[in-house]
Amino acid sequence: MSPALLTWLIPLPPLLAFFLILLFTRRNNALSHTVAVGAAALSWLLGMLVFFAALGVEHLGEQPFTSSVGWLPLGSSVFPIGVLIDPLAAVTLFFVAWTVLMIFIYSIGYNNFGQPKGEGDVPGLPPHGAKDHGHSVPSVEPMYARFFAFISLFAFGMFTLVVSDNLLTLFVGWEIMGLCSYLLIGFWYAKPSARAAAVKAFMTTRVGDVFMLLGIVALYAATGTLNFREILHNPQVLDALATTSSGYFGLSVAGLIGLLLFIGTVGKSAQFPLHVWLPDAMEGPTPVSAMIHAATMVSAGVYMVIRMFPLLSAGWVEGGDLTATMTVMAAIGAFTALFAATIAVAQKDIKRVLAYSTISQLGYMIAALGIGAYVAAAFHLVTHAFFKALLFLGSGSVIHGVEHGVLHTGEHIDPQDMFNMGGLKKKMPITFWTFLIGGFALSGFPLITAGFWSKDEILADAFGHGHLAVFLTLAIAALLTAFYTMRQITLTFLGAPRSKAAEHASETKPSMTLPLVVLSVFAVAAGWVGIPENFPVIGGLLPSWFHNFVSGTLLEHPEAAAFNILPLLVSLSVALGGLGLGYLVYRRAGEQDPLRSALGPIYTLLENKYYIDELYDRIFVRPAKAIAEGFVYMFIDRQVIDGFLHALARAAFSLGGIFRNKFDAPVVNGFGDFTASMTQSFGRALRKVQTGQVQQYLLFVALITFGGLFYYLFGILR
Amino acid sequence: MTPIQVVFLFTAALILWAAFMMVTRQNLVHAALYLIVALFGVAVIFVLLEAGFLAVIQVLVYIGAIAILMIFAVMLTRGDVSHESESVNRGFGWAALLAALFCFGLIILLGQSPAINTPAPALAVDRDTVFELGRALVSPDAYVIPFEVASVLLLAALIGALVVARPHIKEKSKQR
Amino acid sequence: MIPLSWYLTLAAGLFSFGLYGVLARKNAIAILMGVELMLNAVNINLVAFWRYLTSDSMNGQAFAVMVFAVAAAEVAVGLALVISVYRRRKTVSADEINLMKW
Amino acid sequence: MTFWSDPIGVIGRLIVDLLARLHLPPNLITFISTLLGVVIVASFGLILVIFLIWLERKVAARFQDRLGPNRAGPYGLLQTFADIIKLITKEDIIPAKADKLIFNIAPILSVVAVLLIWAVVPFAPGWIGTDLNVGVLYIAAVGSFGILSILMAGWSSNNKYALLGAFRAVAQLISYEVPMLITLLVPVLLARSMGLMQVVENQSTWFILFAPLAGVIFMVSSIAEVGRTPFDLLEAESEIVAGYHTEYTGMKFGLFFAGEFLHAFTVGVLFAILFLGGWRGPGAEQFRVLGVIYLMAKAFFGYFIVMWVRSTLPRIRIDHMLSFNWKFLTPLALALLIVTAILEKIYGDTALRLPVLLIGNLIIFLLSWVALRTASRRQRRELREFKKRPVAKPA
Repeated sequence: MSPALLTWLIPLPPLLAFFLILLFTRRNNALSHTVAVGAAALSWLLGMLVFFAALGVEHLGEQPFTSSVGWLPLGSSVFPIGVLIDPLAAVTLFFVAWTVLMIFIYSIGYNNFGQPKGEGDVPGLPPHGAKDHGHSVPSVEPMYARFFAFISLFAFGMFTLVVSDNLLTLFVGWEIMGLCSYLLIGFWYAKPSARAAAVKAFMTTRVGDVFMLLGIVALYAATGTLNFREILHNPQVLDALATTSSGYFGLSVAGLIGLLLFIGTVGKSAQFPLHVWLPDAMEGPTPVSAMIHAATMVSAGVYMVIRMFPLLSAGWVEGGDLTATMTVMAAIGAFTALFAATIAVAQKDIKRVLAYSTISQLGYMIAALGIGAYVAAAFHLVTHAFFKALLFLGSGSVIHGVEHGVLHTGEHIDPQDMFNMGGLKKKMPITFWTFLIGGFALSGFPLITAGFWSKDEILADAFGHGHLAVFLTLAIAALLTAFYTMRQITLTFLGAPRSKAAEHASETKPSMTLPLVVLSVFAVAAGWVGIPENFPVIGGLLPSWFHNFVSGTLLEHPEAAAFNILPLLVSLSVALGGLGLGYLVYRRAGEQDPLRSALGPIYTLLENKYYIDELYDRIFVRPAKAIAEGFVYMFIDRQVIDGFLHALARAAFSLGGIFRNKFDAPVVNGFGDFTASMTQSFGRALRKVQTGQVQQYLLFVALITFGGLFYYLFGILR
Repeated sequence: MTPIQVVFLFTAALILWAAFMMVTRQNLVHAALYLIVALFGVAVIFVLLEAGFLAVIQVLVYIGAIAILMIFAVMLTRGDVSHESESVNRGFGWAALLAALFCFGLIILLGQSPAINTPAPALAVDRDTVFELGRALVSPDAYVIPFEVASVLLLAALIGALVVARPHIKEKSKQR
Repeated sequence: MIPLSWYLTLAAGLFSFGLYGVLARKNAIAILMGVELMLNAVNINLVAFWRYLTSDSMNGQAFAVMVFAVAAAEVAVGLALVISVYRRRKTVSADEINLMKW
Repeated sequence: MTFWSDPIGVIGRLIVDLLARLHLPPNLITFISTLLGVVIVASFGLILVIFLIWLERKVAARFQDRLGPNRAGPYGLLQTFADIIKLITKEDIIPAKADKLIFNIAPILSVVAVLLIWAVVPFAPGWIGTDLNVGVLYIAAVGSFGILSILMAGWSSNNKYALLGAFRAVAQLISYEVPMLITLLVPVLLARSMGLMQVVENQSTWFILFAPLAGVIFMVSSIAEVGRTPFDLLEAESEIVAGYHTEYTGMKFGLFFAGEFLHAFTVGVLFAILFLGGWRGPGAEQFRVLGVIYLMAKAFFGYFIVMWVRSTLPRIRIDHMLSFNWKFLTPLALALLIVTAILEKIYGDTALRLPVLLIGNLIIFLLSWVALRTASRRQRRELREFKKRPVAKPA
């Protein structure tokens, strides 16, 4: 079977799994997760097949695997949908398949499969643990099967998005994931915070999606197609889009569309104005966080931008100055990177730290795209997916371990608060080492980790193309990244336990640690495919395969940034410096964060995330509520609409009365009664004939018939 | 006077005699048996008319099913006193008169028709009228619609008969 | 060779007997029998006409088959009616079954 | 040689010539020869009965581990003659209030009804009473005379048991005519003709191989038609003394008896003709006597099956009898007919015909089997629950 056809099949298994679980195997946990993981594995297998088939093709960018069918008849034409595997899609498929599979496996352990049912457990709340003869043990998730159903659907959405060859199906997958993130963040729907977070995530992303839909519509109106290759590999179209002015803010059509699409990404990938949902999304189970933040949703946003890069950057020649859209992207990306990093420094919750780091890393990618570092962005997308998934799963493992301790000791502490941890290195060695690798990758530990290469490439590009502002911001952000990463590691694993729960924490099951190990391998190795040729010493060892491969996606391949020692030094220094600083500061941290005293008010500011949530609450939420309550409901609905209706009713009623008395009663009824009485009298007269004797009737019939016969006879006889 | 004509006359006489007996007998079972005789005679007539298929169907449907059912019904309704009492109703004189009129009227009328003297064309020896009839009954340019309608009619009659003759639900529940 | 008129005469006679039976007999079943006779008379005519006038096509026989079907249906329903009437009113004589009168 | 290939034909021609010498009109000659044929066939059947009765007794005895008739003549062959003599010498009683005419006609009709069937039985190539092109229908039609005779007997003898027997008979025979007719159509479909001669001629491979299920249904329903055990409700000794022939004595009873036996054997013959290839067999084309022998052998095989069933199965309850027919046999036969028609239409002239039809039959069989099993299980369960229920409900 040709790779294109195989590609069609990739998204299907999770979807089937979703329906299977929901419809049939809901009652049976083992069966459910077997189905789900099996489906994920199948998709993974297909994905790998397609990926390696793609590797085999020379100039995949020119001849990608495509296949499409006519789907939606649009009067004159038919809207085709199909699959497209070009280098970008291939690499995305690669890491998506891997992370998804790992997360599925991880979920088994995370949801305490095989543990007894908790007495107090109710659907919609996290399992509280069960009494297992005497001491308490973790209890299985009450809605175990449902969880797998949801993440299966989620996976379906992501795969659809990755393999689709046009914006529409991409958007479909996109929205499916939006729905799933809603369902999964609100998975423990009995927790008010979870509910709120779910709604928040849905609404916030919706803002972005609306704009994105506008962008899609505009694009279709402008070009008459949504197929990637028809638009992006078609210089005439791009030029036309780039040159014609849209009439808004002096943007070109391409710029406008790009901006709209980009806003969609801002929502999905939680960039600065719309980033607020992501930290709250931590209310969901940890694998969900990993799904949403690492593998799928946020990556989806960036993936879309990368995918549409030629459109966004239409009218921009490499080395030339940026278009308005790109400037916006660069600004927002860079700002978000720094901004989120600063917040991350002051978070207590282990998962929230990662959430903000995710935001900032995504900022990196956006910024990279903004300055036209196409390959670097894609590269960072891949590496980041791996090590961030690793980190989330690791944090989940940590939380799990600590929860175990909490159950064991029975003291009531938040198992996600890093200041309740510490010294877990001995308790959970596998988690520690993998987490360490992930952390170093995130903070860009030189030479070995993947994060280093990708981040370095971004910095190098930024520097090489002379965007100094971006370069500096990102550098500082990188410093902070390294800092809070080390802070996290130190607080969590090193030093002495700060709580009895932490003392009694224990290593988690292999079903959770195995994915960690696998991902950690990628977190290191994924970087080696992207080492620039012109890097000193080890530059030549491995050819910079990634660059050549992915850059094939574009029409005119961007050449790698010229090597420059300065950004390298910078990134080296920030990474190592940040790490060292973090270690030094938090080496002996107690219950109290040493930074609090150092920074003072700024710290509280950071801790409260610049009060942005509160700000939004003031600006948007409350006014909206006020308007809804006071104006729309009290005035428009009650007064205007209802009043109108009531008036109408009264009028109709009176009119009816008039009709009834003036027309219906005298005329219609009179006629009806007359007819009735006539009929009655006739009937009274005629009923004598009805003797009820069948044969008498027959006799009449025969007589009449004979009459007819006789007529003819008469004619004959005469 | 060819033998075939003899056969015909004999059969016709048999039929009419049987019909007469049927309508005059008081004993319904006898009447039914005479009916059977008449029907059988009709079958013979069909044979004489070289409609063998119809003859067989005549025997199968009329004698095999209808007449038997008649007798069955007669036996089921045996408790009825009207078997012994007068078998004809008051208006039977009118009925007889009308019937006679009909008979003569029909004969005269038919006798007047020009086609009355056309001799029977000889059927081709190798002609399979059964096959043709089957084709006619199911070929769309002939009788497929009436055929289907007839089948629906039979189905309706079947169900209707069941519903009508079935003891009422109340009685059933009483039996339980 | 038998002339067509013989058949028609036979049919007419049979028909009249059937008519008499239908009109005169008291017993509902007897009436049904009469109906059967009439139908048979019709059949004889149909087949005779087929044989003598339109023997190249199959119309006459097809009609006869239809008549068979109708007759079967008629008997089934008729007898069912008779029996159910008998169940309720313990009689099958047609002039005692006169519920449908003024 | 020519004589041995077609003895009857030769003799027939001989007789015709002989009559022609007497200067008789040709109509009369054909009439006489036909009459002769009728007499021969009829007496063949009736004489066969004598042997059949003996055979039946012997076989039944074997089944019941007895010896059976062994006194009169070698192997008790003359036993039947003794019985006939007994029957003839018996007093012929007619009940007082009986309806004489009908009472006397009924037994004759019962035998005639069976003998009429033999008019269309193809004994060998060319040896057939009359080759009706609607032979199969004819069989069914004359079968209805048998019903009539039973009804007449039961009604005319003015005896409650007899009448009950007649009712049962009519109910059973009319019901089982339906599946029998439907299954009769299966060989007709396969042979593409309703004439029995063509059925046999087009039966180069036995139809039992094409439609075993049809064969089975035909066998069952015709056993019911004959009224043999397990379907002998019309003369259930234990319930209604002897059913419709309670009041019959002497040779009239004998006629009923003979009619039943002959009918049973006729069933065997029909089975042989419709499903076992009739007179077909090696060399039947040249030596027609062989054909007759083959036919008889197959017929006896069928008859043996009838006897086997009879001495194996007990009598079934009347409601079971009816529901078995209407709820199982008839739908099954219908389904079989439809499937056969479709498959025959599609694969009729291909080499796949045999396997496809066979497989179709098997599938239908399996489906019905499953249906039966589930139904019976449900019944059993209901029975159990019924047992659980208290017999008398407290007021």
